[in-house]
Amino acid sequence: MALHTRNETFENGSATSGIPVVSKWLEDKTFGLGLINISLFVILNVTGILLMFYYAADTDRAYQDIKDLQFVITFGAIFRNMHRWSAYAMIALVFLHMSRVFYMAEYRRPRQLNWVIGWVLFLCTLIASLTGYLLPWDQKAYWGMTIMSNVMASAPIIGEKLKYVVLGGSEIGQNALSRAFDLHVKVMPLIMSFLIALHVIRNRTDDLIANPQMHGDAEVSVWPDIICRELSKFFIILIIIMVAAILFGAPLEEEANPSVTPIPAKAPWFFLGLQELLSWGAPFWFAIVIPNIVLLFAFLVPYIERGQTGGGVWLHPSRRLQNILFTAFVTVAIGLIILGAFFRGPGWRFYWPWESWPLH
Amino acid sequence: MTKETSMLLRLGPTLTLFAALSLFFLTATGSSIAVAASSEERAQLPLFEVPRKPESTLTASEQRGANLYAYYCAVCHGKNGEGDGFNSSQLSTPPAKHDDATFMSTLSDVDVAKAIKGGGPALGRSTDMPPWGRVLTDREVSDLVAFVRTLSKQ
Amino acid sequence: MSADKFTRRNFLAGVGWLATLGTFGGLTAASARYLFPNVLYEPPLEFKIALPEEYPEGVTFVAAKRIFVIREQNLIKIVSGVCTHIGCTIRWSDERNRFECPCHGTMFSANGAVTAGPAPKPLPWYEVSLAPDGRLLVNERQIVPFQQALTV
Amino acid sequence: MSFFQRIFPILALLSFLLLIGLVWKDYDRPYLEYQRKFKALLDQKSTGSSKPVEFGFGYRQRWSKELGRVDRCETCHLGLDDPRFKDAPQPFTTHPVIAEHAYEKFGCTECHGGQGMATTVEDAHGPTENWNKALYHDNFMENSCSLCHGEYLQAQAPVLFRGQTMFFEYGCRGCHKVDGRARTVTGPPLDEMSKRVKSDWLYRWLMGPKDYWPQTKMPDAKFTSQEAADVSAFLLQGPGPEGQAMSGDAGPGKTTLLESRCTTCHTIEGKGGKTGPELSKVASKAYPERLFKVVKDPHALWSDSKMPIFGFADKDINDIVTFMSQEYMDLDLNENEAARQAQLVASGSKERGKELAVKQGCVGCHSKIEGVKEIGELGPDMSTFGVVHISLLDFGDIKVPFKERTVPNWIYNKIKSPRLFKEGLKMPDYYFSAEEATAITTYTLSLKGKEVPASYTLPLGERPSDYAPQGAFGKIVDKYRCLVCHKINGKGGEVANDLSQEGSRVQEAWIKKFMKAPDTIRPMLEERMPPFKILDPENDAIFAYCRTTLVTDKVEDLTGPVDKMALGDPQIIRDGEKLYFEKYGCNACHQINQKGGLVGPDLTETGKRLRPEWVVYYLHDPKAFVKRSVEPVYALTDKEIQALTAFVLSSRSSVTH
Repeated sequence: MALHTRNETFENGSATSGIPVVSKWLEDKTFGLGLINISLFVILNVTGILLMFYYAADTDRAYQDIKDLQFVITFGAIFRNMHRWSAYAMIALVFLHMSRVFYMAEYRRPRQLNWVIGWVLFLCTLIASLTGYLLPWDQKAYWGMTIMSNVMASAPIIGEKLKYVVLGGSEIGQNALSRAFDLHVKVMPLIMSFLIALHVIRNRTDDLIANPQMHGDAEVSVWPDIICRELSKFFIILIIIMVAAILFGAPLEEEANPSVTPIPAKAPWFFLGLQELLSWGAPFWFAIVIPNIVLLFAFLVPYIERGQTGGGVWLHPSRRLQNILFTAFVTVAIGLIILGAFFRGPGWRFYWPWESWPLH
Repeated sequence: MTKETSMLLRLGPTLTLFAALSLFFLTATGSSIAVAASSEERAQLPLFEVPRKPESTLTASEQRGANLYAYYCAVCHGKNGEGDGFNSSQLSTPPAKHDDATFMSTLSDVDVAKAIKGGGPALGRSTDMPPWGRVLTDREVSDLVAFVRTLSKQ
Repeated sequence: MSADKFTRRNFLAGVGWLATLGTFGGLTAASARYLFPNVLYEPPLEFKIALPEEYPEGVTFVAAKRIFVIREQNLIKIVSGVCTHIGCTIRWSDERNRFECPCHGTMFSANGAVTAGPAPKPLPWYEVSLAPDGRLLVNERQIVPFQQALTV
Repeated sequence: MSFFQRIFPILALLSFLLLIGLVWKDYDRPYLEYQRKFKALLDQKSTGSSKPVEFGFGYRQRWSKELGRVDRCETCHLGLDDPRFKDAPQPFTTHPVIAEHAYEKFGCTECHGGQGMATTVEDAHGPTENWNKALYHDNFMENSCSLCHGEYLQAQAPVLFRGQTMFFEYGCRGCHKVDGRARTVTGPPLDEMSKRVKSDWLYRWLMGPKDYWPQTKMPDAKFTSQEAADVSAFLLQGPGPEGQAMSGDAGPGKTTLLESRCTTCHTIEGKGGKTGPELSKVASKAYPERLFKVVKDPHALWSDSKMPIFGFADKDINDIVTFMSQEYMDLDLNENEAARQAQLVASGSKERGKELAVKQGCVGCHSKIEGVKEIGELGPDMSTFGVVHISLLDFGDIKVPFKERTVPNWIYNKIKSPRLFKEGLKMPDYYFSAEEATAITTYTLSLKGKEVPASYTLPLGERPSDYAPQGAFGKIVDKYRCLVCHKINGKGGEVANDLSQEGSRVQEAWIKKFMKAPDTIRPMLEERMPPFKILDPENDAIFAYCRTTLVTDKVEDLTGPVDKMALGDPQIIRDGEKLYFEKYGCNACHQINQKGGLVGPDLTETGKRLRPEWVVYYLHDPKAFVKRSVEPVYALTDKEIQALTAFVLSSRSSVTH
């Protein structure tokens, strides 16, 4: 059995002759991010199912259950750590995967639909992470979710209704926890499994290789080459996640307590950029209009861009404008998160990370 | 130059940036945890006091005994068991000196408890020592015995 | 390619596959161990009741724990107060000198054996000992023959 | 052979090794080491016992569904209920009061704090980042007692009780709200200050109240000298003293003053009580006109004053005040310095003084400050301060190691040194000692604002009584402030004896004579009861109230049987004498005619003082009335009681009247 695929060993560089690239090291590298993300999804599902055995989405019990996992259940803390770090890694790596696709201009026809599916998958990852964030029912969860629900409520016309339906009430309580749990363990995994399958199938049908010069390279057999390669990638990510799980405990603060507000209350880190943006001006513009324009633009990139050159090549010089624009977007997105995470204190005022915050 | 070194060289700036960033965040998080100020800083600031356990060589039982002793016994036997309580001068038989190690060694714990519970007559001594057996519980008596023993130990 | 290179390659591959098997096997085993809880949110099976002196001669029912404390002079025995049929709480009858189940009429003799009714098994007798603080320590995990008693 | 085929075995092997590391990390939990140590200790302690030692490794937990509490402390604290581990090192030490506490029901952390769910030393005991409630320091441990037992635990939790008492005595409640406790204004009203005190004294007082009167409860607001002058100027606006100058006779004044036993409450020249202010320097403080008013009717000036109305004639008061004005001057006071201080006050700014008085919260303790609104609680609400979150407490610029950054430590330091954490804080300094600060901290921590289910409560100790006598007797008690020293039905002071059963105890003639000319009954005590000018109708009312209300049926029921006892029979008296001196050695503690011990009351002339029924009742059970009486309990037979009563009642004074 043979499968038409790219040859990874590219040692003599002959295949790249004639293509100007920025870095020889980067040329044609995909870093296997797609498969790594699938690996993470698998790890998340397995550990998630295990965690469910001890978790009850009940405001009286949830926190206690997490403490049990942390302190008395054999491998409980390890599985929870793995789940948490895999989730965080997945957000980052899906984003990297998407960046890689953009920098290699692989979203173009006929792969434009897969680009959109990929973006939806990224949003799904965020939603799954956000709903999972609430489940431990600690202060971090409660107040992170409070911020997020207030961001939602700032949308015009539908904002309050949206918050009401997402929380299943006017404040975060049992309904919000039940909803987050259902979304996290049933709805999101189902949708994501479906979309990932679609994403992979489209990947095969939409002509795997964007660089026309790559076609016709050596054939690689599934056994043992591809199996080894994919398993290796899986092991790499498993090793990273296990090391993280051994070395770093997943955060768990005090039990959710509506009467003690952490100052300042911060959104989950992956939404901190949005919270930071929100602090700049009217919520309507900064939390709704700007992010949605960016999102819309991202979805429509394959339909807007008219260029034909540079497909399948990193940072092709003919795409300088696109790359600069995209890099600016990435920098701003990450910069906002860093700003929100490390430079914001009480009243969302600016503080250097080494400054101590006044209390009141 | 081999391929690997050239690759490393090209990666150099990225690595440096990464290292600088990690250093930055490490120091940043480190500074948020307050540690003991240096001695010069401390001299200028008013002192934050950490509550200390009152220093007592007595065990809990002996301490309870000490309180009882001060209340019931010290009027005759004296605060430190020297037999010089304010009432001792009025007594025909001088009260026992609990700080006298030689004397106390002639009495077993059972004897001391007997004397407390039954008074002087229980050991064939003066009625000046009244019986406390109906006033004190058994635990209080054993606390007292424990404390009385400490008086002749110094 | 020489023969011994082949062997080394095979050997490496073998190690790889063995380690893969080990990893997945180990993770499965860890997951299986994980499913056994280390603490229970249930009333403990080993618990203390009152001091022996507080139980009079004869049969005393400890409602909170659904057990009977039986005292014969200085001997103390503990028997379950749960009918082995469908788990009703049984009663002791002094006049008839037997345990009676109100649900389906099972009768247990004073030594716990079924004398009438649908119950399939005799009443279990539990191990009892003295805790360091002097109270009775009942261990429901340990079933003992009815002759065995604690001497106090 | 491709790159991945080459590294795949390495990666797989690495994963496998990591898995082993992961299993090892999970297995290697710190509690196991403690359990191993405990097992070794248990084996050692059980050598010689026939029973095999059973010890199961694993977690131990106490779960209270009702309280929502899970405590795993016993996973390591294994010797908790085993008396054999009394002297074992922690974590195995026997709990000192485990027998009294059904901890199976409520676990450990309800009282001790800490994180019950945790199974590592750091997480369980704290302080940690993510658990507010660190284990309570031993010093503050008693705060939890009130959760189930109430806060009036004088005997059981003395530190908590002391803190509770101090909290209200020192007027903390004036500024800090505590749910369920009425606000009390503890200081004197500050009206007509200009008619009362001299300006240089007020200045010195504000600069350091404790310098003038070390026992005062007034805290130090730490005014600068300008601020003290401003506040004095503000308080002293208004006309000076009115009325004519004193023209009494110092000689008789001195006699009256000494006879009136003022030192029972006031310190004079280093001797005396601490209930009222020190008197030897009073003339440098107050104007004579004011002193006259105070002695005549202190209640008219301050309704909460503890000073009784003695009922002196105006002439006597004139004499006393004249004497005080001449003798009770502050001899250390430098006149030039006093003049300078008075000048400073005269030039002080009233406006700034008012601002300071408002900011400083003088109204927390003082009423009737001219022009300042009495707005009640100025400080934070204390109702749930015992469970306050650490993030709400400002440590200011004080560098405190993380391990010491706990709520109790903050409260302790705040009380001990109120302006420690920041410049410009308002709370004044009470100069509390470490013990006092510990007591108040303990009380503050006990204010958790939560209640445990009723089945967990077991109120101990006595609630303060709300006894308040009415009618004629009520007026007398109020006039003479009897309850400052005496206790009746649980209300009142500890200085003198409890009067709740006085009517059953003493005879009519004696009580009436005593009220006119009180003398002491206990040989060791100085005469303390002041000789009030009791009027005859008052005396009748006192006795009537005693005989009708301050009685106990237990004594009254004995009247019949005691009447039948032949208490005058010389043979019985002789039997009693023998019992008194020989069998029971009562003379070891009691005196008759100057012979005998000094511990108990003098029994000379008991027959004229006590009612026979009372003596019988008391000999039956000395603890029935005074629980902590130092009287030993003998198992006296009825016959012995009869004889002893007869003898004691027969004792006559050898001094001929």
